[in-house]
Amino acid sequence: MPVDTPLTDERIRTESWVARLMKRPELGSIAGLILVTVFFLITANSAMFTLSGIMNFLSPAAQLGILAIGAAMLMIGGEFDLSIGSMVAFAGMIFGALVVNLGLPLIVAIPLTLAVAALVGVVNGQLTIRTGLPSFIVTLAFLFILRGLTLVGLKALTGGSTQLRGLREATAGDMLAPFFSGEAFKGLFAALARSGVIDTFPNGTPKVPGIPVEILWFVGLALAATWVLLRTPAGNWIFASGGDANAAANAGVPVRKVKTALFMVTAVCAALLAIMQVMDAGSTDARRGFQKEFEGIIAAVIGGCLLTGGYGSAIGAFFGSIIFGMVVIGLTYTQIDQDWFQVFLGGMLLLAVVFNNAIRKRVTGER
Amino acid sequence: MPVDTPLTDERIRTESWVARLMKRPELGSIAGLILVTVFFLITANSAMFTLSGIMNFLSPAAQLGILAIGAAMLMIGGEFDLSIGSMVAFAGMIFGALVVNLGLPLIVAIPLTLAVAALVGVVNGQLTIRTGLPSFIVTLAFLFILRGLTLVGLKALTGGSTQLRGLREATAGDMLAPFFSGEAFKGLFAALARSGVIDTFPNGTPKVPGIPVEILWFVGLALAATWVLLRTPAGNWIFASGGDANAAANAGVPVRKVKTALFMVTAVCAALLAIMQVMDAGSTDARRGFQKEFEGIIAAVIGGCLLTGGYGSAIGAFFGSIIFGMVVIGLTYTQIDQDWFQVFLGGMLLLAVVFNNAIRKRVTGER
Amino acid sequence: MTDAIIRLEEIRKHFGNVIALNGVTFDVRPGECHCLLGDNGAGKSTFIKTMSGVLKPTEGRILIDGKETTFSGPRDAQDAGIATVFQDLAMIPLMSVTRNFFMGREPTKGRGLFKRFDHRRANEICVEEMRKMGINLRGPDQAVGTLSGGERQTVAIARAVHFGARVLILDEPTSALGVRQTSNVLSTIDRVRRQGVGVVFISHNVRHALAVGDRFTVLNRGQTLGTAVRGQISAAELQDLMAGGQELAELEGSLGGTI
Amino acid sequence: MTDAIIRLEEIRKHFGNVIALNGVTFDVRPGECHCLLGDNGAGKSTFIKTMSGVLKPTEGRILIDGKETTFSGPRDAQDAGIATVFQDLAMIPLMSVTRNFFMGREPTKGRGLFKRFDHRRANEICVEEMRKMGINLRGPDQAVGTLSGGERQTVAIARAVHFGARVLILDEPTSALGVRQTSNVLSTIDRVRRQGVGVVFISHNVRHALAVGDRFTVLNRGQTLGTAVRGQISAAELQDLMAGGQELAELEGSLGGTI
Amino acid sequence: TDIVVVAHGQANDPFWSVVKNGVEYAAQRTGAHVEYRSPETFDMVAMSQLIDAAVNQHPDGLVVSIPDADALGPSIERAVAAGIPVISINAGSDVSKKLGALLHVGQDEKDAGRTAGEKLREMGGKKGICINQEVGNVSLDQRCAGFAEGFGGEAKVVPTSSDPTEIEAKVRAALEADPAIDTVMALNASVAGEPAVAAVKAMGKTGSVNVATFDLSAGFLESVAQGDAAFAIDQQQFLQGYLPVDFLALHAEYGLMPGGNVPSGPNLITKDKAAQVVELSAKGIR
Ligand SMILES: Nc1ncnc2c1ncn2[C@@H]1O[C@H](COP(=O)(O)OP(=O)(O)OP(=O)(O)O)[C@@H](O)[C@H]1O
Ligand SMILES: Nc1ncnc2c1ncn2[C@@H]1O[C@H](COP(=O)(O)OP(=O)(O)OP(=O)(O)O)[C@@H](O)[C@H]1O
Ligand SMILES: [Mg+2]
Ligand SMILES: [Mg+2]
Repeated sequence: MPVDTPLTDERIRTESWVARLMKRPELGSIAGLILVTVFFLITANSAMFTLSGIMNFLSPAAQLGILAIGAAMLMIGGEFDLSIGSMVAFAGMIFGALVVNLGLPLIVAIPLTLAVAALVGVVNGQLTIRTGLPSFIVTLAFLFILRGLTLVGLKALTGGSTQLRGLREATAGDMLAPFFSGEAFKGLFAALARSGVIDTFPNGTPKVPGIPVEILWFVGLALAATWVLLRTPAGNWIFASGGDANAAANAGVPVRKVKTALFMVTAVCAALLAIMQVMDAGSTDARRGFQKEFEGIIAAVIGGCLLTGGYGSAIGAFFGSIIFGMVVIGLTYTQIDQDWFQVFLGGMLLLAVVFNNAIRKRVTGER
Repeated sequence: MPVDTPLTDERIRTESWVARLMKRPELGSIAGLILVTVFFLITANSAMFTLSGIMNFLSPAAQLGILAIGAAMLMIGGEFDLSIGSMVAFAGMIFGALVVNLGLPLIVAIPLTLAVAALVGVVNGQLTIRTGLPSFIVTLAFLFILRGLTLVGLKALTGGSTQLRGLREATAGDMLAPFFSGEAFKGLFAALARSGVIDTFPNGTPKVPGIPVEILWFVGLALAATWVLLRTPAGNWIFASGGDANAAANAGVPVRKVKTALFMVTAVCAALLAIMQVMDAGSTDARRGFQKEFEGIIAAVIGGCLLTGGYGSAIGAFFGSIIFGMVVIGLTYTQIDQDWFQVFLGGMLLLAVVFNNAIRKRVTGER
Repeated sequence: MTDAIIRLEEIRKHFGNVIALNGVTFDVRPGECHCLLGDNGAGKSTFIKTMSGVLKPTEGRILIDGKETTFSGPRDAQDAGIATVFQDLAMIPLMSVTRNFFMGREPTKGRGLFKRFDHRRANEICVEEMRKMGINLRGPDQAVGTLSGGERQTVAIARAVHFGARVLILDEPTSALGVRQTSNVLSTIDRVRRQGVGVVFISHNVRHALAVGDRFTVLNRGQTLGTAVRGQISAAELQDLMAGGQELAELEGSLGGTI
Repeated sequence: MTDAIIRLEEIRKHFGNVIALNGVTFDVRPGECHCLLGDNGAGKSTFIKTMSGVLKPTEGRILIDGKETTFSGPRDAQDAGIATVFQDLAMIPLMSVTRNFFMGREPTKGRGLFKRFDHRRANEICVEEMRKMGINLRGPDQAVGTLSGGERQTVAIARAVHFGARVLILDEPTSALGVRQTSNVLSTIDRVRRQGVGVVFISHNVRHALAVGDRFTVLNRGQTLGTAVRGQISAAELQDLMAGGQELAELEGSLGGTI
Repeated sequence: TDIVVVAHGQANDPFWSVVKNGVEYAAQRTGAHVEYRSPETFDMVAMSQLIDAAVNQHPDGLVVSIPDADALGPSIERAVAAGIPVISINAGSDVSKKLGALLHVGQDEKDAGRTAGEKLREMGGKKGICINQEVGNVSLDQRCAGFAEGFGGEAKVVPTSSDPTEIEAKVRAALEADPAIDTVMALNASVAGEPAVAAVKAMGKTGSVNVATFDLSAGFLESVAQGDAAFAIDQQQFLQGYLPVDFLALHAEYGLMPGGNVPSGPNLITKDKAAQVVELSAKGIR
């Protein structure tokens, strides 16, 4: 009974591979990245694109990116989390308390910190889902609450200071420490330095001792998130929940579970960043992560995520973070008067998104 | 040929007037306001609800509200403006330059300042519409750009300082000054003080010299915005543009014009606030209005505006601003330690919105 | 041919790599009901979106009263006297029925600063027009999002008819309608046509099309298959054309020929 | 009566002050096609949303295989073997056809950490099922938002049929479909029914209903008017019932009795 | 006795949390009931409203910081008119008397910056950068301006956010882009000072680039003790919290009040003194 219809279709024009690539939300943001890179290649001091210069702007970009990838997944799932910036400070405080005040080893302290963060994620998620309020307002409340609790907690832990220290000492010998702080591939870089491939200081140590671990985490997370989004059923549920929560629920997607899980992932990403920052700095204070929630969302949006949910990608957030990190740090390498920093930042952001949007439209032939 | 159908409908249950009232987006937020008031009546120093105490929290509420009403209208129209906080600083700088550096009278300086703000609004609007980018990212760029320009401008105007002073002197005798700074109904209040109806200082002047003009502007704007939204064709277009820009355009609503006009209104509201603040404070600096964009959006959302557009009200933003202003200032009147301020602020916000949401649901019988 | 109100010639429309229309010519004369028929995905909606200014054709000419025009938006088409009921209805779910009904063309009263949306009159007109279509609204301030599928479609039709000027385009207006509402819509088409308005009627239902149509144009895979005049074509022939000439599933017999 | 797969008794549903259902009783037996008919706004969609777990009834009982149950969400109903095509289709416009087709029930390959969405198989199944319904997809990764109205409806139907278990609910499935697609859907209903699945079929088209229905229940203003068995009722009677007994518009004659 | 402190720095700002600790210590010692209030960001309009709120409660004493005399003046004058004794702290030594405050406890930001600048020039600095993590905050801008004045040579402002990672990267970028830079002035020890030390260290320039900071943090002091950083400028802000409360409590009880301003700084903490201060700093007293 199935009726035969022709298999080829005269109504499809052939499409170049460039067009096909640029249609993907992952890749549109590359245009912006290229633009920004070209800009700095022209205007900035050549030190910016040496190995150490690249590491120097990739490191903050990676830290932002760890947040942005979580934020992007949540945005695709149709929700926001404005509390991730405060979560960086809060998780840092919890982690500090566990390591310094309770003296726990990392193998216990890290999972515990992440668990606490996940719990806050669950609270955010459940409140959003059960009250039906927009997540914007719910997580905004937690932006304040977590930031406030951090201050109170830090003062209680230190007996009056807003800074908790001694983390470097407390974690120094821990075998897990190299995974969360410092640089990776030190041996390789030392060898490269010896053979003269990379620059060294006068005393023979390489200028770049290795790849900062946050960059590896950043890349790893971007790949993992992309895998989940594009290659697993869970990814399909995330897109569906963000695209139309009602329709998704009607079709049998466990929307509530998906959203709660996403809130957990976002919070855990923030906590992971906190752990790395705290171990690197050796201290934490009440102002960590200030306004990082917005930078995370900015990076995700530069990377092509829609604020309305249901569309976006982790790779986009990846490039978005690099664009943002590059613009923020890059100006310091130029001759431009630093008072113009914010004008420049705003202008570059606008240019990058407009450019990548225009390119995508042109390529996909939308009108 | 028209077929007769019965005019009464057995399928409608009667509905109490409370239910009908609470269904309106304007009025849902009243529940939250009552909750917050009751909270402070119990916990705060009785000075909070004296005449001078009420003026004291209404004044920041009114200042926030002037922004929030603009932001609410724009949100109903389906867009955001994140640049209004920076616009407060920018317009303040422009106004300061006109009044102090150029010595213009208010009758010229005020329209000029508002015109500059409107122009920025047009740029925001046109960029959003023409590029098809989310207004979030476009106005975010202007958040940075305007803030940066303010810094550069102030330094240029003052020869290196980030603070411009001398506005009070420059505007002192101007006949327009009383409309934008100080208090209204001074005579009335002085008379009331003399007859002992309101409290006085030891020297006999009334504790509250009058109603701060920003409160009058606030009320006036709320009424005007409500009129426009509910009683004019333009209001219908705003709701339609925000509800579904495509459908609205297909039905013949001039969506682009509506949105551009809304961006202008929002920017002008911010500039109006800037003028009042600057004249009251007598000075302006590069950090004025910092983060006010978020407070404005918060107030609008507390007041029932949907972030997705197409739903909300100016009166809701009115009450939302009062709730927010009351919570921020209210803490000063309680015994709660400042360290807990943010926890408290977040908790109260959450409570207020959850409560008013729950009440509305209960009353309207949604499941 | 010169008496056509609107005439579209050799319209082509591409979406990226998809070719939705590949040369379609179509016209509407005053006082006729011109049915546009075709399989799913044939390009009917795309075509009438071009006609009502929502989409810009990739190629092709649009003539109004013989003069070439371009529409830069739906408002241009409306100004030229074209009223449209879109397949997706162009309704705002969060807004009330009345506000949707008058969206973009609100009746006002008062003048100057006091010029305002005349809610009372708008409500009356809206309730009245809906009653004419056989729907008795509970209240004109009910949100469109809470209406049933058919009620929503009726609002869209009533709106277009109320404001309809020279050409009325209806994209599958009867698809979600009940028996009574359908019969009302068909008789409305008939009435409107007799007033000299040109009607473009899209439907999958051959019986509906034959009941009111004067001419029948069939689209197939983005191209015109041809135009027939009323009386020259039987229901069965039309049905065959619409299905693209391919044989129908076996159940057909039991359906008695025309679905 | 005990052989009903699902039975709903005296269902009432209020939305705020609107009474949408006011005591409806309905059941579906294996291997039958039970048509639910009624005017616009009669409450058909609301009723089947109750049946598929989307809405909680304000009052009333739901029995599955004679045992009382409550659905806390659509997933519960799905687990009980109820597949539904909603009138608003429950599709995500931004997602591809395949992703929509398998939404919530993705085929996987690999295991453990490497368990993944089997895109290739999903695409194949999706294209194949659509072909069976008479739609030849350009590409399974086309976004649903760019499909035509009828193509979209076909995706929803093909999905429900593919995953359909014991009860298949179709809310106006044929409303946007072309002749060929309609005939395919009707014959699909027939085929599915013969496999012992209970089908609930909502339509405004009397001819479609009569072609496949075994029993016919008519809703009017939130209440059941009665149930008729195939053969006991003529097309004209059914049409009368559906229109709520009110006289039809004058055009009726020219439509030949049944619209 | 009720005393209210309204300051322009937030409770979670490391500097101001020490002031607040001083306030609390004085409250505990004198038995006075003291409230510390501050706006959420550097916001003069909000601060004047907080002063108004305090005046409404008619406390026995009011302590305020005055970073912007124009904006805060009317509110302070209103307090004085209401008969509330006012002491100003931290910023505003120049206008304190004029607005009717009894005395001022604090250090002039610009003077402190100048002192630091002079010291850094003495240490051989020729080209410096001033890291401003909150551009537009008038107090911070004055610190940079003072530094530029005292330093004499070229002194550029580098605006940053308050994120330590970003600050570290920006300091590195500045040093890489211009190898002639030999001096880094930070305006906040933990947020900017410590990352600046780390940046200099990562570039292998410890010793050849002098890093100094305003205010104290334990971590920075350790660097000073180890010789990785030059010095920190202490204004003993604990005193700015402690003294006014103590004075006002005594004033309320016995009508006592010192006759003049109390300069609490500036006070350079260099290598020899740093080690002693670390512990106190870690407890939020210095
Ligand atoms: N924005 C778009 N991008 C890509 N393809 C599109 C877009 N809009 C429509 N199409 C394709 O163009 C073809 C024609 O669509 P159209 O909606 O005009 O069909 P139709 O004749 O109205 O069908 P139906 O009877 O099912 O409503 C469809 O195959 C559809 O997939
Ligand atoms: N969420 C809601 N809030 C208020 N009223 C509602 C809501 N949903 C449905 N209704 C009302 O309930 C009635 C029944 O709607 P329903 O969608 O079930 O009708 P239907 O029989 O499916 O009609 P159609 O054939 O037009 O699709 C309608 O009059 C509608 O206005
Ligand atoms: Mg169509
Ligand atoms: Mg229905």
